[in-house]
Amino acid sequence: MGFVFPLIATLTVLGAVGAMSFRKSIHAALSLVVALLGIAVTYLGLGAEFIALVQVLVYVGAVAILVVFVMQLTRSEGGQGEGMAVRPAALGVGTAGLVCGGLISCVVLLPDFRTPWPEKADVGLARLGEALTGDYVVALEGIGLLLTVAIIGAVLIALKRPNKEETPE
Amino acid sequence: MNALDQLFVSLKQWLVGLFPTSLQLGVSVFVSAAAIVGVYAGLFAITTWLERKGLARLQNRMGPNRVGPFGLLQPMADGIKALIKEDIIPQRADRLVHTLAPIVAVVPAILALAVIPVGQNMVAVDLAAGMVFFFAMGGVKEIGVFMAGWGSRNTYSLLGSMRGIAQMISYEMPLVLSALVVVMAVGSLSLVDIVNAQAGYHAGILARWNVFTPWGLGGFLLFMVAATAESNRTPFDLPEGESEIIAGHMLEYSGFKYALFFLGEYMGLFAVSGLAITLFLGGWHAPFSFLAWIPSWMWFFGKLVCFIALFIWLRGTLPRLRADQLMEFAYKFMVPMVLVNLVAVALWHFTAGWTFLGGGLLRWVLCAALLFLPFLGLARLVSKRPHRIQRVYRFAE
Amino acid sequence: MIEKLASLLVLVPVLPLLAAAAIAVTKRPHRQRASTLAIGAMGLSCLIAVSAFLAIAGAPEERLVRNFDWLHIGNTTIQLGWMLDPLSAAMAAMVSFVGLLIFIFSKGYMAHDENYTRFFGFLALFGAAMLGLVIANSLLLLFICWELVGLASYLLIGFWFHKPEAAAAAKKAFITTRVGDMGLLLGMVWLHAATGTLTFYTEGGEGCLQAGALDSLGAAGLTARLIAPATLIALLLFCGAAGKSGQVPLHVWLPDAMEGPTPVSALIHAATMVAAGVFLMARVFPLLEVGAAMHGESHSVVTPALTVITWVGAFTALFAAFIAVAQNDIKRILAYSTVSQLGYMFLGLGAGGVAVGMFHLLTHAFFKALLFLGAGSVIHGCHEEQDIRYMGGVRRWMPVTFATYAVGMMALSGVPLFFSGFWSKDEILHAAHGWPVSHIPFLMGSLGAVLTAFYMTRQVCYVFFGPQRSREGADHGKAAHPHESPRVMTMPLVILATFAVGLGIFGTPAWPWAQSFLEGEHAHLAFGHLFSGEVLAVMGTSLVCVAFGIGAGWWFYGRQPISSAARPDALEERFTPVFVALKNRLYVDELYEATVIRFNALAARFFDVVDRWILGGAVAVIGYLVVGFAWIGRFLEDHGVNAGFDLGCRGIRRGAGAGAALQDGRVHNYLRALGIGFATLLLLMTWGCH
Amino acid sequence: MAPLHQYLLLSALLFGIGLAGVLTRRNGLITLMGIELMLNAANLNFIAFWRHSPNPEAIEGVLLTMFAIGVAAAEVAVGLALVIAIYRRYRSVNLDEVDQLKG
Repeated sequence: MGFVFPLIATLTVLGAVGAMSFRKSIHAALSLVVALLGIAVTYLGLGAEFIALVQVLVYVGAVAILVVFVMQLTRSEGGQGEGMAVRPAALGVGTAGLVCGGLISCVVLLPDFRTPWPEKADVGLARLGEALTGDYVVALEGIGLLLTVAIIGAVLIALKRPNKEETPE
Repeated sequence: MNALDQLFVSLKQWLVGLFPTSLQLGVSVFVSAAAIVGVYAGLFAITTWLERKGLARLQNRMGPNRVGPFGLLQPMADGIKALIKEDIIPQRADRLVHTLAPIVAVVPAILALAVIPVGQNMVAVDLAAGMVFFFAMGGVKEIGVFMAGWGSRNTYSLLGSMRGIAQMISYEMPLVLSALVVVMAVGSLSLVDIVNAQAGYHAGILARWNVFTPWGLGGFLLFMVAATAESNRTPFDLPEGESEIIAGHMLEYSGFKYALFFLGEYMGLFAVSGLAITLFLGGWHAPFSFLAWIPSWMWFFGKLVCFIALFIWLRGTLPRLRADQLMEFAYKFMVPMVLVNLVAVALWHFTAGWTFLGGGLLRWVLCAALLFLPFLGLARLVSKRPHRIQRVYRFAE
Repeated sequence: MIEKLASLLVLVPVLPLLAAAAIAVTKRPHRQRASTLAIGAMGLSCLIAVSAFLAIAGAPEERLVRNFDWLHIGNTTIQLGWMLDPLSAAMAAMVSFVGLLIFIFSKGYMAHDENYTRFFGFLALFGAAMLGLVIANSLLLLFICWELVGLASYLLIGFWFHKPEAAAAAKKAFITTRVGDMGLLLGMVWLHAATGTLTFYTEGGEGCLQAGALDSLGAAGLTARLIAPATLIALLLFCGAAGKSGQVPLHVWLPDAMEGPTPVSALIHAATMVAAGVFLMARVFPLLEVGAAMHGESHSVVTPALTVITWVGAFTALFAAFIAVAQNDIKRILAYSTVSQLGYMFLGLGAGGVAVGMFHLLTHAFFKALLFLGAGSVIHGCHEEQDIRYMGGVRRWMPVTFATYAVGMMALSGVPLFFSGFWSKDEILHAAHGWPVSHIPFLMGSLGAVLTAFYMTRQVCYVFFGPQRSREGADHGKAAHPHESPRVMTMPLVILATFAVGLGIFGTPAWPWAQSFLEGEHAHLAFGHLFSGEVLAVMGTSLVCVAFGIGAGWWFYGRQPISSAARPDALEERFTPVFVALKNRLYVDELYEATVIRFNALAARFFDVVDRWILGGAVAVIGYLVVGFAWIGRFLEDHGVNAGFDLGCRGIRRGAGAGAALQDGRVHNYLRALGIGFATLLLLMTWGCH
Repeated sequence: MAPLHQYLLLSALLFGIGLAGVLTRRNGLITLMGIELMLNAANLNFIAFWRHSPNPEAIEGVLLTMFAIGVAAAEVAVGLALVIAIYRRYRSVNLDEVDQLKG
C-alpha cells in the first residue's frame, strides 16, 4: 500500500501542472478535476473520509462544472493564442518558485515534522455533527449566511441587465 | 432461511478464504466489484429488453421478438452490434476528451452502486458517509456529460450537454435535500444504518418503511421526480431529446462508446432507484412481517425491477418538458417543497413523544397537512399560465 | 414758608430755560410770542426770587440746601444742588429784576430787527444760565452755568454776525474768558481731588467749603510748607473770575464786546455776567480765608490769596479809569468804567470781605445798567450814532434820558449822600484804608475815584451839552436832531434811576443793613457809628476826590462847549502824547498781538513743522517700511514659497507618476507583489526565529 | 501513510503550481482555478496536520477544512459571476485588458 501515496501525489501534481499550463482552458479545467480527485484520494489516505467525499461533491461536482460552464459562456475555452508572454511568465514562475522554495525549506528544515503518525480515533460522523451543531454552530450559521449571500451576489453580478449598455466605450 | 439470505455473503467468504491472507483484501474487493458489475450488467441487459418490449406494448406494437424467444436475446444482439460498429471520432473533435467522455460517464455510476446495500450485510462498501459518496459520484457524472458534449465539437452535442448539465445541476439539489430528509430522521449518513432503521414492523404487520410517514411519502415522490430528472429519463429526457437534437451529447458517438453511454445511463438509473429503495422503501426489508422469509436481496431486486417498470412506463406515457418549464419546475416547485419537507420531518421528530390515544394519527395528519398545503400553493404557482410577454415583430430595417 | 421757597428756588433758572427752549422752536413770524415768553418767564422767576429774598431777609443766618444725585459713575456719585442763603438770594433777586427791566427795554430797542426771536431766545438762555450760576450749591453746577453764560455772551455779542467786527469781538470775548476758565477748571479739579466733593454745603457737613474739607486743604497738600493748597486753589479760581470779570490781564475783551446790541451790553457787560467773577470769589470766600491770621479791628483777614486779589483789583481800577478818560465811543467809555468798577469790587472783596465787595456789585449793577440803557436810548435817538463827538446838546431833545443818565452819572462817580454809588465806594475805600498790608491800594482807589468822576463829566458834557454836532450830510437824510425814545424804553430807565438812588440807604455806615445781611447778621441802627472819626475821614477824602474830578471835568469841557466834532479834545491839546496813548488803550492789544499771538503763531508754525516733518516723516517711514516688508513678503512669496511649492508639487506629481505606474490595474502585478511579500515574510519567520 | 513532511511537500508544491498559474496565465478562469488549487493545498495541510496532531479527539482540522471548502465554493461562485460580468463588459476574459482600476 506504500506506493499509493506517491502515485496519487504525482497524479495530483501532474493534474495541477496541467491545469495551469494547458493552452486550451477546457483541458486545464479537466486536469484541475484530476488534481482535485487526487487531493480527495489523499484525504482518504489521511483518514478524513467525509472530507474527501465533500471535496469530491463540492469541487468536482459543483466548482469544476461551473468553471467549465462559464468557459462555455465566455467562449474562452478555445484559448485562442493567448500564449504566455515570456517576461511576465518568467517573473510569475520565479515568484511562485521563491514562495514554494520558502515553504519547502520550512518543511524540510524544521525537524519536528518527522515524528511517526499517532494513533487516531476514527472520527465518527456523529461527533462531527455534534461539534458542528454544538460548539461551532455560529460558524455553521455563518457559512450558511455566507453561501446565501454569495449565491444572491453571484446571480446579481452575472445578471444580464437589459438596459445596461454592454459594449465597452 | 438465513442460509439462502446469506447465500452470496457466504459464497464470497468462501472465495476470499481460498486466497492467502495478504491478498484477501484485494480479492474481496475484486469479488465485490465483480459481483456488482456482473449483476448490474445483467440487469442492464434485461432492462434494455424490458424497456423496448414495454414501450412497444405501451405503444401498442410488438417490440423485439425476432432475436431469441420473445426477443430476449435482443440485448445480446445490440451488444454485438455495438462492438462491431465502426467507432467514428469527428475530425475536429478533441480526441482525448472525446474518448474519455464515456468512461467518465460510466465509472461514477457503477461506483455509486457500490454503496447501496443490496441485501442483509450485502453491501460492497459500507461507508459511514455512504450517502455523500453516492451524490459525489452523481456530481462526477455531470463532467462526463460535458466532456462528451464538448469533446465532439458539434453544436448540437454542445447544446445537448449544456442542457443536460443545467438539468442535472438544477435537480441535484432537490435530490440531495429530499434524501437529506431520511438522514435527519435516521440520524446517520450510512445507507446500512438507514435500512436497519426501517427494520421492524408496525403492529407486527406493516413494515416501518419511511414511505409510510408523511415526510417519507413526500420525500419519496420528490426524490423520484428528481431522480428521473437526474438520470435524464423521459419527462426530463431533454438532453437526448431524440426528436430535436438526436441523442444530445452522445451525438457523435457510435459503436462501443455509444453503448457505454447507454450502460452509464442505465447504471445511473439503477443507482438512483436503489437509493430510493434504500431510503424510503426499507431497502431489502419485506413489506409485511409474514413475508419476511423471502431472502433480503430478492426483495431489493424485486423492488428494483418494479422501479424499472415504472420508469419504462413513465417513458412511454409522459410528454417531454420544455427547457424553461424544466428549470422553472426545479426551482419554483421542487426546491421549496423539499425545504418544506425538511420542516415536516423536524416537526415529526419533535412530536415523537405524542403517545396518547390519537397522538400517532394526529401527528401524521399534522405533518401531512404541513406538506400538503404548500404543495397546493406551489402547484398553482407553477401551473399558472405564465404571462406571455407581448411579442414584438420588427421588420428588418 | 422759607422751606417751600427754597424748593421753589429751582424754578428761577428753569423757567427762563424752558422759555429759551420754546423760543428756539417758535418760527420767525410769531416774534411777539418770543418776547412775551421771555419776559413772562423772567417775570415769574423774578417774583419767586424776590419773595425768597424777602423770606431770607428775615433770617439772614439761614442756609437751606437742596442736593440731588446727578450721576453714578462706578462707586462715586456726583451731587448737584442749589441753596438759598443771603448771598444767592440777593444776587438772584438783582439779576432777575435787572434782567426783567432790560428784557422790557430791548423789546422796544430791537423792535424792528428781523432776528428778534433769536435775540430773545439767547437772552432767555443767558438769564437761565446766570440765575442757575447764582443759586448753585455745587462748583460743578456753577461751572456748567458759567460756561453757558460764556456761550450766551458769545452768541449775543456776535448777534449781528454779518458785521465782521462783531464776529471778531465775540470770538475774542469767548477765547479770553476761556483762558480764564482754564484756571477755574484746574482749581475745580484740584479741589475735587483734595476734598473729594464739589458740593459747597451739605446737611452732613462734608461740603468742600465746610470746616472738615477746609482744614484738610489748609494743612495737607504737597506744598503745605510754602503755600497752602487752599490758597493755590483760590488763586486758580481767581484766574477764572479775572477772565470773566475782565481784570487787567484778561480785560481786553470787554470793551470790544460793545459790538453787541446795547441791552446785551447793559445786561451782560454791566450788571450780571461780569459780576459773576466777583460772585464766585464771594461764594468761595471761606476757601480764601483758610489759614488767615485774624488781626485788625475790622475783622478783615489777610491771606496771600486775598492780598493778590486786592492788588489786582486796585491796579485794574486805576488802569481802566485812565483809559476811559481818552475814549470817544460812548459805550467804550462805559465799558472801561465797568472794568474799573469791577476792579473796585475785587479791591473791596480782598480788603473788606464779602459784604463790601458784594454791596458795591449790587449798587453798580443798577446804575451801570441805567447808564448803558441811557446810552442805548441816546444811540437809538441819534439814529445809531455811537461816537460822542458827533452828538451834542442831546438834553434838549431827550429830557427823560438826560435826567436818568445824569442820576446814573452821579451815582457812578460817587456824588455823596443821595447816591448809592457813594456809599458802596466809600465802604471799599474805608476797607482799603483799613487794610493792614499797605496803603497804596487806598491811594490808587482815591485817584481812580477822581478819574471816574472826570471821564463821566467829560462824557456828559460831550453828549448832552454844547451844540448838536451831527455828521456832515447825514447819509440817511432823516430829521437831523434826535428824538426821545418810546415809553417802553424810558420806563425802565426811570425805575433803574430810582433804585440807583434808593439802594444807597440800605448800605450807609449808620445802618449797614445790606452788609450785615450779606454777612449773615441782623443789622441794627447806629447813627453814632456814622460820625466816628475814621469813617468821617474816609468820607471826607472821597468827597474831595469827587468834587475835584467833576470840577476838572467841567473846567475842561463844560466851560466852552465843544463846537465841532473835528476839534481835538480839550485834554488832548494839553497832554497830547498821554492822551493819544490812552486813546489807543495803552497799546495793550498791540502788546498781546506782539507777544501772545505771535508766540501762538510761532508755536503753531513750529508744531506744524514738527507734525509735518517729524511725525509725518515717521508715519511715512513706517508706511514705507510696511510697504517694503510687503514687497519683501511678496518677493519671498512668489519666489520662495510659491516657487518652492510648485517645485514640490511637480516633484510629487512626477513621483506619483512612478507610484501610479505601480498600480496599473493588472491583477498579475498585484498578485506577484503579494507573492513576493509572502515569500519574504515566510523566510523571515522561519529564519528569523532561530 | 507516508510521513507527514511528504504531505506538506505535496501541498507546498501544489500551492507553488497554483501561484505560478495565477501569476502567469492571463485568462481569468485559469486564475480562478489557480486560486482553487492554492486553497486545496491549504486544506491538504490542515488535514495533514490534523491527522498528525497527537490529540486523538481533536476534529478542528476537519471542521476547518469543511468551512474552508464552503468558503472556497462561495468564492468560486462570485468569482465566476465576476468573470461573466467582465466578459460581458470587455468581451474578453483576458485580465490584462481589465485594467481600468489604475492610478
